[in-house]
Amino acid sequence: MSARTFTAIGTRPVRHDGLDKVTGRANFGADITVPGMIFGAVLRSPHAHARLVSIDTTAAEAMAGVKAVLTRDDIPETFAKVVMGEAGTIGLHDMGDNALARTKVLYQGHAVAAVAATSLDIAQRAADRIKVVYEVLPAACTLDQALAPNAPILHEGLRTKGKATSDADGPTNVAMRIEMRRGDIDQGFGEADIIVEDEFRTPMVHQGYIEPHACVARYGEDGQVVIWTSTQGHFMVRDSCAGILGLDPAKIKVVATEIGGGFGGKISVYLEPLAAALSRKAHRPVKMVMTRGEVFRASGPTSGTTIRMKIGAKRDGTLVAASTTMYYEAGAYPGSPAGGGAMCCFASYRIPNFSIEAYDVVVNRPRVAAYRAPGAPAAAFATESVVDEIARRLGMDPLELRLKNAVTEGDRAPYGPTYGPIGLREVIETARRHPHWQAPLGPNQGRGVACGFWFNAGMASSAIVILHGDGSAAVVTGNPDIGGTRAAQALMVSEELGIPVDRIRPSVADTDSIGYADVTGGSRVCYATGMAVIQAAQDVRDQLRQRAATIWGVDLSQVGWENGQAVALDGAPAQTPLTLAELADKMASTGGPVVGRATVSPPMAGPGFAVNICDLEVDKETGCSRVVRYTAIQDVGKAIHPSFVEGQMQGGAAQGIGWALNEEYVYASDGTLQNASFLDYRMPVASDLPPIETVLVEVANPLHPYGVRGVGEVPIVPPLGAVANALRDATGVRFTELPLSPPRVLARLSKD
Amino acid sequence: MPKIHVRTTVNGEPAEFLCEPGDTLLEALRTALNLTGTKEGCATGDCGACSVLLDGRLVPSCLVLAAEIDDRSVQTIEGIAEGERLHPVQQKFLEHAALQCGVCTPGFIVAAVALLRRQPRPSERDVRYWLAGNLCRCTGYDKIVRAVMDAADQMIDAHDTGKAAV
Amino acid sequence: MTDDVQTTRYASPATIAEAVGLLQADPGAHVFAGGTDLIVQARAGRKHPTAFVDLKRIPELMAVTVDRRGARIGAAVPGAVICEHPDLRRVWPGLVEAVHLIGSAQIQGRGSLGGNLCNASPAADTTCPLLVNRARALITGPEGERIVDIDEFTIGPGRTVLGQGELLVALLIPYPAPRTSDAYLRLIPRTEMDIAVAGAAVSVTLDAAGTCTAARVAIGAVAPTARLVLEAADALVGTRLDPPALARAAAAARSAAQPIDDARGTASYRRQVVGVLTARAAALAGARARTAS
Amino acid sequence: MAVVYFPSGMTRYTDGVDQLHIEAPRVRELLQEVLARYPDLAVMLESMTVAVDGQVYHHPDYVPLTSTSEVHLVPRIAGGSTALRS
Repeated sequence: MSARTFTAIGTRPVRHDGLDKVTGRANFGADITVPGMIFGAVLRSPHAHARLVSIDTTAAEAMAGVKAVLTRDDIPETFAKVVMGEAGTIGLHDMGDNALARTKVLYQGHAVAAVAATSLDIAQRAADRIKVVYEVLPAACTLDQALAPNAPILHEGLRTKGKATSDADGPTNVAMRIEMRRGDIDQGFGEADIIVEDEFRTPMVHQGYIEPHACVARYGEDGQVVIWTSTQGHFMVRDSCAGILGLDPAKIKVVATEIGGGFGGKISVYLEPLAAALSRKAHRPVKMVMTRGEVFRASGPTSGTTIRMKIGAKRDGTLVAASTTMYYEAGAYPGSPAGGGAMCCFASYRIPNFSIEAYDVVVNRPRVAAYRAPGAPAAAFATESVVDEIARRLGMDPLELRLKNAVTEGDRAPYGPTYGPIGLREVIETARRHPHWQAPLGPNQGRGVACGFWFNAGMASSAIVILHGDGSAAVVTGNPDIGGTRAAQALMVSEELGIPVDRIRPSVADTDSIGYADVTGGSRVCYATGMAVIQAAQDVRDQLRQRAATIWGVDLSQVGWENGQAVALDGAPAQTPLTLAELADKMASTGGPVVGRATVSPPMAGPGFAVNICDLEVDKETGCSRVVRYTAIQDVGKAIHPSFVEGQMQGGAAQGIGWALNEEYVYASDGTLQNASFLDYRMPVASDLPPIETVLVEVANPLHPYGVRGVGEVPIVPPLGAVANALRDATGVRFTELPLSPPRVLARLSKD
Repeated sequence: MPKIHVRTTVNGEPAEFLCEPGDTLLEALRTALNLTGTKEGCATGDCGACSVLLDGRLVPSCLVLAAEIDDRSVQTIEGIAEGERLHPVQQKFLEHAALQCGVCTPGFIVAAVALLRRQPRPSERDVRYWLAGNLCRCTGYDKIVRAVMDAADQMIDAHDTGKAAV
Repeated sequence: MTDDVQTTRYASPATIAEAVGLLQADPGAHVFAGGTDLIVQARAGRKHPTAFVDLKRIPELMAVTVDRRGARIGAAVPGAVICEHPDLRRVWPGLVEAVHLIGSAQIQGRGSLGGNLCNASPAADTTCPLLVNRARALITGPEGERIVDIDEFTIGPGRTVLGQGELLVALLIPYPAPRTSDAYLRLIPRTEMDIAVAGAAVSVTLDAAGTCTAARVAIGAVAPTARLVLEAADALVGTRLDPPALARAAAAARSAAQPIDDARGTASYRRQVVGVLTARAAALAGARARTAS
Repeated sequence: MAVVYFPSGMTRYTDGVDQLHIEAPRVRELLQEVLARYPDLAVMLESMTVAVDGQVYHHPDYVPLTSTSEVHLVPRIAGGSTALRS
């Protein structure tokens, strides 16, 4: 990758969709209204685990204004499959059962029935009149309960995939066991001068997007369905709804509205199948919007975890052996990110001997969904805490020890393949030189560091670049844009064709208007969709070269392209170059409109690494801690729009800090969620955080024409460890359970 | 129960609508008046996405009854810009990339405009504590605070040099 | 939200008499000013008001006056107005601090001192400062007006002394003696937007030499209602608010607390922290009293 | 002959073999050969994907192999859901 100089890439234009967002004109899921629209509400289970004995909807159906009532009888059981982001092809049976319970309710908030009525108020009151007879069952709400001998079993037919030969067969709550080994850990730990081992626990937390799930579905008389929805992947919504409802996908069109945050939580369907089914019964379009309480109880969370971590090192800081046993809550159905955690936990370090066991465990809590680098934050919290403890006990600079063991190009990743060019060493060296690392600390303050890794997905994307006669262009893709990828795509088209960025209109098209696109997730949109956009722009360029060849009457091979103009290559008769504008103006006469198109399905992008430095001030009399300084340093390959790369790093750091300090699902013993509101689910507010300094390191990723790596998910991986290590530095006490809430911190400090 | 007939002023223009006694101002704005720029994030006054100015005072419109605004005046995000001219806070949010998904942006802009009207020279701490009632999950608040501080500076400069201050 | 049998009404009486008449005629009616508690509870189905009685058009409930005798704060006055009132800020900084802590800038644009008091949450931020400042509640109803000390106003979680048809008109706070000031501190995990896990208000009066001649201490969120702690006050009187005195006041506050475990904090944590807050609030009130005119 | 590495969790189904040289033009044929030799691997393969020469593929079936290709079997990232290879 020669150090290429760019013209548009790396600049910071105002994002094209910004004006609508700062004036309130942007349309999110709940902003859509359609003629004849009525409103849907969901009846949800009050019990964490119960058999659905009977559902009597007569009282609800009798209410004035009620147009349709939906129960399990209205939705066929399905065993269809759909491609679902990084999870690859997954079965829809569980997602369908989660959308509307069939035989059992598996968590408080599990959908049992739905009503559509002429007003939301009537729909809600009608839902309350549905009489459901539950046979309440004992619940397994925590990992310990689910793993205990003769624990209540959520799925009778479930057997552990990848079961160790020694494990018993028969009903279990362990859906999957993943094992990864290398070398000989007994020999490795034998050589170690120091071994640190601890058990780490992280709570179930939520992505916390400010926009609740919302959609409108219109089931037409001719079986044609249109769904407007806030989602990270409207092609996935189309296929999932078709599979769950037993409809022909060719009859479904999905329009992606602006999305008010997702972070992985909007990569599955909750309301869309219900709205479509209600619309079919009511013969009216149906709008459904979750309340904030429903968002917490019935969507999105990521796994709470219990991770035992043991690492051995030589006196000089060389890591020689590591072993870990990891348990991830899957929620009501198999599918926790135990695999992601297993693959990430040692991804930053060269460890010759390791053993990893990871378990995917179902519990009577909401079905887990992806949350930004799924599985990695909890795993890194354990690894980075133990590595930090080793450095402390060896009296070594924590960055020094990490640099000594940091993986580099040619090392074999714990999950198998060797690393290509990666930037972990550059990132750690940048951290050591950063003024924050040398800055003095105040009283009751501590400093912590941690590394973070994520794979960054590839997957399938499509792009179209339309050239207008006036020389302006439009770029169209199928990936909903949360963090500014439309602006990045415009920059790429500008870089390739020399059109000013503000004369390029980026947009996200519906499932009828653009080629297939995998979900927006896995930090893939700038990488993979960007690759398609670049190729589509190059397609326009090559078509314009052909148009110049036509005008000059020469062969295409004799026409080149330099800084926005078709040029006659040497060997061809000399010609004054034809600018893009001139060629665009002559489009009609040289062959008609020019539309560039490209589709890609690249392998995984180059991995991204980061190091975070956190200064924490602790009030030792109350246990309250405040982040007083925070620096995030990350290898981003090539920053297309630096402001939005910084935004990903700052947003991920804030989510990680919240996860470390105050966020948790608080359950009562009967399996009911106690803090399903933004008042008591304590996400960081503006006054909780300092400015978050960002440093963008650019180690080019050879797999992308501009060197781009995915940047969206790495930022949330280091903060849990960085904050915990800072608290250790400030108090002298190693805390191994998150969140590091004031009651937990004070209880431990006053014990010593 | 007959609906309530409300006559009010929204963004400087007379407006009237019918509402139920229990309807909130947020619901009236988004349905009766079709002004969907004000967003609902929680409906319990904890996220700030529904912030509006009621007789010039910053309030959560999800905790105001629609019936209350009879002959009072409401300013929403749709009324912050003046025709083609964006308010400096709106302009700085764009320049600083102080928004990503944008669902919290209307609430932040209305809250920031309210702050700068009562405190033209806020410190960073003032800005962060005033905006603590507006939740954002995408940005980590950094660029939002910078955008508001920059808007304050620009408005002071404009005021000092006699240009039309907003 | 509303039960379809009783349909809700909205009323905004212009006079106290009209309001009292409405309440007497309809036992299911609920008065509100900011509505930041009532509207949330009604939408969640925890309350089923048959009528929302908006008090904000009644002048007496929206007025704030401060004179030699003290302050009269209308029950419906929004927190933001209280926080901007120069005299209230100067004379009762602790009370203004508590009002300023309730929720966000948005919430303070709506939520009222009277509403916070009548919602009677064990963790209410305004009850403690009102207690230490000897505030009294001016109540009116079918039988006319009566005045009640604040420590008799709240009976238990969500319950006050107000009878059927009665409403809170204003808070009456006596003008403090010279060299008197107050402070309110609370423990919340974040820096804003939380319900108090524990709270403590202290008012102290100093003599010219800086010795504490009078004190009142109240603790919140650690018992069914906020409560005065006489032993804590006694620990301060006669001292220069030195560390040992503050420690004794803290210990007294801890032993007077009867905290519970809940989603927001453990009982042992609340007990330990309410002592820390008492000591710190006393020190802050003392510092303010030394400079109070 | 491409070489395929089996992660430790799979060697129990491959009689302890942790790597295998196989002549195959593409990943599809390589996996067919692997399954022919070790049918019990079918269940495990469902939730795995394939890396060839350091590149982890989401849809590996038609990735070409050379005589020096290194093939690793890798767990899918977002959780071990019960995905059936389509």
